[in-house]
Amino acid sequence: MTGLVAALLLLTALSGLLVVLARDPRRQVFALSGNGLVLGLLFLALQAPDVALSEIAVGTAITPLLFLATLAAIAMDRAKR
Amino acid sequence: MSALSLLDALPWLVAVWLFAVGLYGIATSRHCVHLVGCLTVCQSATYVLLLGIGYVRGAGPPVFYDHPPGTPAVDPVVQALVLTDIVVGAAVSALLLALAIQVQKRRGTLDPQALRPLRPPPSSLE
Amino acid sequence: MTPDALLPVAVLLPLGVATLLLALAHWLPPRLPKVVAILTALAVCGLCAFLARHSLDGPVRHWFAGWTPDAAQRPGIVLGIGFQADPASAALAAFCGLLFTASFVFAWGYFDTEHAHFQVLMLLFLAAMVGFCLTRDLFNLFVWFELMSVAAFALTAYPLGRSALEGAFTFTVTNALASFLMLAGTGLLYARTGTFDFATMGRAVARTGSDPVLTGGFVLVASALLTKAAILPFHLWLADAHAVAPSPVSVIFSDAMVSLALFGLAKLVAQVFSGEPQVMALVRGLLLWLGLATALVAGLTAFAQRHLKRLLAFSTIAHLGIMLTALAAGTGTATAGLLLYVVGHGLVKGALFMVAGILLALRQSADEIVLYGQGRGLWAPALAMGVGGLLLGGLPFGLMHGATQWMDLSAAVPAKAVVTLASALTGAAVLRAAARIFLGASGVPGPELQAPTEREREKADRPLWLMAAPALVLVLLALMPAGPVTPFLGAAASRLRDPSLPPLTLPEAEFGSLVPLGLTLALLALALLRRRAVRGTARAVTRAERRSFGAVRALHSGLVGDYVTWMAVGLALFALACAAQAAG
Amino acid sequence: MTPRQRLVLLGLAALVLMPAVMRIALALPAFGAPEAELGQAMNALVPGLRHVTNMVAAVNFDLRGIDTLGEEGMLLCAVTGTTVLLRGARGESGRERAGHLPGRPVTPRADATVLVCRIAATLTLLFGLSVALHGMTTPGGGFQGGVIVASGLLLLYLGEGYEGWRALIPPPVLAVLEGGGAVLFVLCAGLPLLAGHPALQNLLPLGEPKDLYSGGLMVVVNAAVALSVTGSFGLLLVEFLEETREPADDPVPEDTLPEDPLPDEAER
Repeated sequence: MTGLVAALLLLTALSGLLVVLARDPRRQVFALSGNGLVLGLLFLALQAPDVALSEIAVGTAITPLLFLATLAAIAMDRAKR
Repeated sequence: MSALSLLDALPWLVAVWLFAVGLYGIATSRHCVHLVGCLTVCQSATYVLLLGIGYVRGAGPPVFYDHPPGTPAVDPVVQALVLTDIVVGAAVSALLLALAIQVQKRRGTLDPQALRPLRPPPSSLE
Repeated sequence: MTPDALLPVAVLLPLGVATLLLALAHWLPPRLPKVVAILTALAVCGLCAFLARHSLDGPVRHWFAGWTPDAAQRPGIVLGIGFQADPASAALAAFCGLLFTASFVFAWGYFDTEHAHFQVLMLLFLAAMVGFCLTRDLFNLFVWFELMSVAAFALTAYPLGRSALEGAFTFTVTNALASFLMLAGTGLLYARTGTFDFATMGRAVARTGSDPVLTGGFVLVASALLTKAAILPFHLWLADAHAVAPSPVSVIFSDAMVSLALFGLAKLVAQVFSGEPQVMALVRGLLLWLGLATALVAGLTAFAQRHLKRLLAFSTIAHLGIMLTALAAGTGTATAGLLLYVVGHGLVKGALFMVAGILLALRQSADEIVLYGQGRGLWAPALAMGVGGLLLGGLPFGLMHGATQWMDLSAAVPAKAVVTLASALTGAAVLRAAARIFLGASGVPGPELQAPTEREREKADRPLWLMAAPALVLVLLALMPAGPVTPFLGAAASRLRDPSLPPLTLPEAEFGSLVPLGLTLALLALALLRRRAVRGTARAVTRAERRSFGAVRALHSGLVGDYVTWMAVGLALFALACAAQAAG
Repeated sequence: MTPRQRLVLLGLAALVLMPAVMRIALALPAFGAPEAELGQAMNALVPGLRHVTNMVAAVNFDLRGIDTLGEEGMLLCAVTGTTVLLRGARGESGRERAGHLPGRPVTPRADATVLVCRIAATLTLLFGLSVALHGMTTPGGGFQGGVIVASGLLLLYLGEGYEGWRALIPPPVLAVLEGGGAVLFVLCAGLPLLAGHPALQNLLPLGEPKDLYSGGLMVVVNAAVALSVTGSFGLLLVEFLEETREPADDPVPEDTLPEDPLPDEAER
């Protein structure tokens, strides 16, 4: 196994852990975005450019954006109460 | 077991680790949105596993644009499986987030420890 | 067109209609989607029945885009995806079509929202079920499994009530986890066998024999299917989801979705894993125990419920446990019994959920204590519920009875006793609720008094006869004798394993014993004759009873964190069973 | 269960599962040396049979096209469910009138913002289109391209504001894209049946490898997926952003997006 793949695998393990440990959802969004980026790089190293493109578009852009919008909607509802 | 075989098993162990960590997060989460984030971690475990299964040492991507057909390439099947699943996974996360927004509007809380269907919240007990 | 060419139409038709409705929803008159949905479900039902009839002469196969197994011209390499209709699979797909038709009729007017969203979701749900029945490719099975799940998630949350949202959240999280497990298991099996096609994979598995990767793959796929089929300890999500989903959707959930998962497992075991000794040992051992435990726990819990839909949901879990025991037995007769039981139970449960829906619409509650005596005059639902309860409790008549006889043939005596007790408990629970609601029969409530419940209602904008007619039709179908379908079931049971096997000769169904029915009626009497505990001993008994039911209730806490923890425990159980096999 | 009991149970389960996981991990084919031959057989056969260079696209749109159709169905379900959930509470009609509430303050946007958003949106749309179109030859395709185009639509929304955006893209357009793409896919699967061929049979001329048009029917399926994914993700993003827009006051979505002053410390 090449060192690059091993390093990215370990980095993925770490960034997944960070997503779980970021208990404040607003901070978690950034961890999630980072996790998506790391996964995308890992997929690139695993010779899967199609999957990497998909993961980077979805994992680093769309999903975190949906999370942010959700948190904003929740904050608005809390402000009303 | 030798250190070498453990290194060969690294992707599988990382996949298990991601699933276990995500499960731990779901079990202990105190915020529904955080819980959805943990669920995506569990899902990424399956991607790592599948792409690891298809990886061939020293081979290129299964796209024969720059290399002619016949050059060693990794398994395209697992990549196709993962590719579609990523898109669907995002849509399911969106569904869960929409549920979370509505739960917040109806209940005013997003603590999974307080969400129990058919059991009225303590305040409204007769 | 030949049957081979019609095979994909069974899936493409509902998919196409659903997508067309979605694209045109903005301009369609509101009634049209409803009519189209009913017609589509009927067409799927007829088409699958036709396929089932034809598959008696030999399996009907279709290879998508013409990628037949010899397209690669290498043995063991299947490039494409195949559909295959054996009699059992096609008949179950037809059964799904029938249930969807009934449910669409029942829901007429209930979902008068704009844009036909309900019909779109339901038709995609139907396409997923038919695809799940007909495919012979493991990853394709996963795709339909996941499509079923996603459609179910969306439909559960449809009423947007507090409980519906919370139930849908729990449902989505647990079942999404299950689908990850299934994907991982599929990956493991692919890593070892290099194929997704059932038959090819079965040959590869038989060549390999016992192997940790194969066993691991099986455990992951099985635990996903057992989660969907609500088997202890993966079952916890079901009661919450089925109780809160809109009644027409609960009908589909309880009748078809969950038992289809069990059917999928039976098919996988028969076609893929029958050559793997360790997996077969797991099936015969652990799955039997899990089935019995599920039947007993869920039967007891059903007896201690007051919310009608929740009661029915637990009864579904109990009957799924019973079906799992037949799957674990694995003999041809037991498989025939399992197939018939899926249909018989589905018909009864569908009718009962419709009755619950009628009460929610007309009497604004689904709580048997709130509804006490409120159902007087509603004779049609009363009839459906009474007969349904008797059928669940072991009335020696009808489809479920025939199925039980075949399943019993290969069961040990203790297992039979547990199964009888569980079905009697569920039958008695339904009859007790019916007696309270429709007859105003008295009796002090026992442990059910403390069960979860909620004030809720469903829209009452359709006439009683329109809601009651499908329920009565389903009950009538369930009352049919098993005799005429016996030869078909013999062929279905043997060809589920291998399409080239000759049909099985099943013993004629006979008038069985009255013991199960007697037990049901005894339990019913116990519930209805209960009086307030005055004396010391009676109080002590009541207290002990409440405490023990309290433990069961604590297990079904409704908290998503608990549920995923129990899923992990379920996986650990499989690991323990494997280790025990290796040691013993 | 108390959280503590839950952790104990989870830990016990993990302890029991650990040896089983290790056995499976060591029994699996070593990383980088897979045993499964299916993928290699495809790499060897498909370029010649289908005249495409991207094997992943070939698997998705031809060899295992029916899987992709199922996944498409899932996407539609999830998006429809989300729409029901979010609109159900907001009310569909209210949403459509929201842009014309009388007496609503219209916050003028800085010209620079609008310009930057317009340029970025155009570039993103073009990039997405290119990714989608070159799916048969280079990494990319309908799924990725669709997602990128949808985020381009989002940039338009941020730049133009709600009313401008609605003028560009009336409400049913995204739903029609979503459903229409899927209908096209179903037609690709179903029409060959009428001609007496298997479903999804690739009957169109295959074209030359490395050409924009290569792979025959795959090009159509790819376009169908691109349309459907664009519509689905466009709808998702818009519905979520609608949630963050106060109908009564400030209509500018990006003001409410990044900062939400109420984190949940209060609850813990």
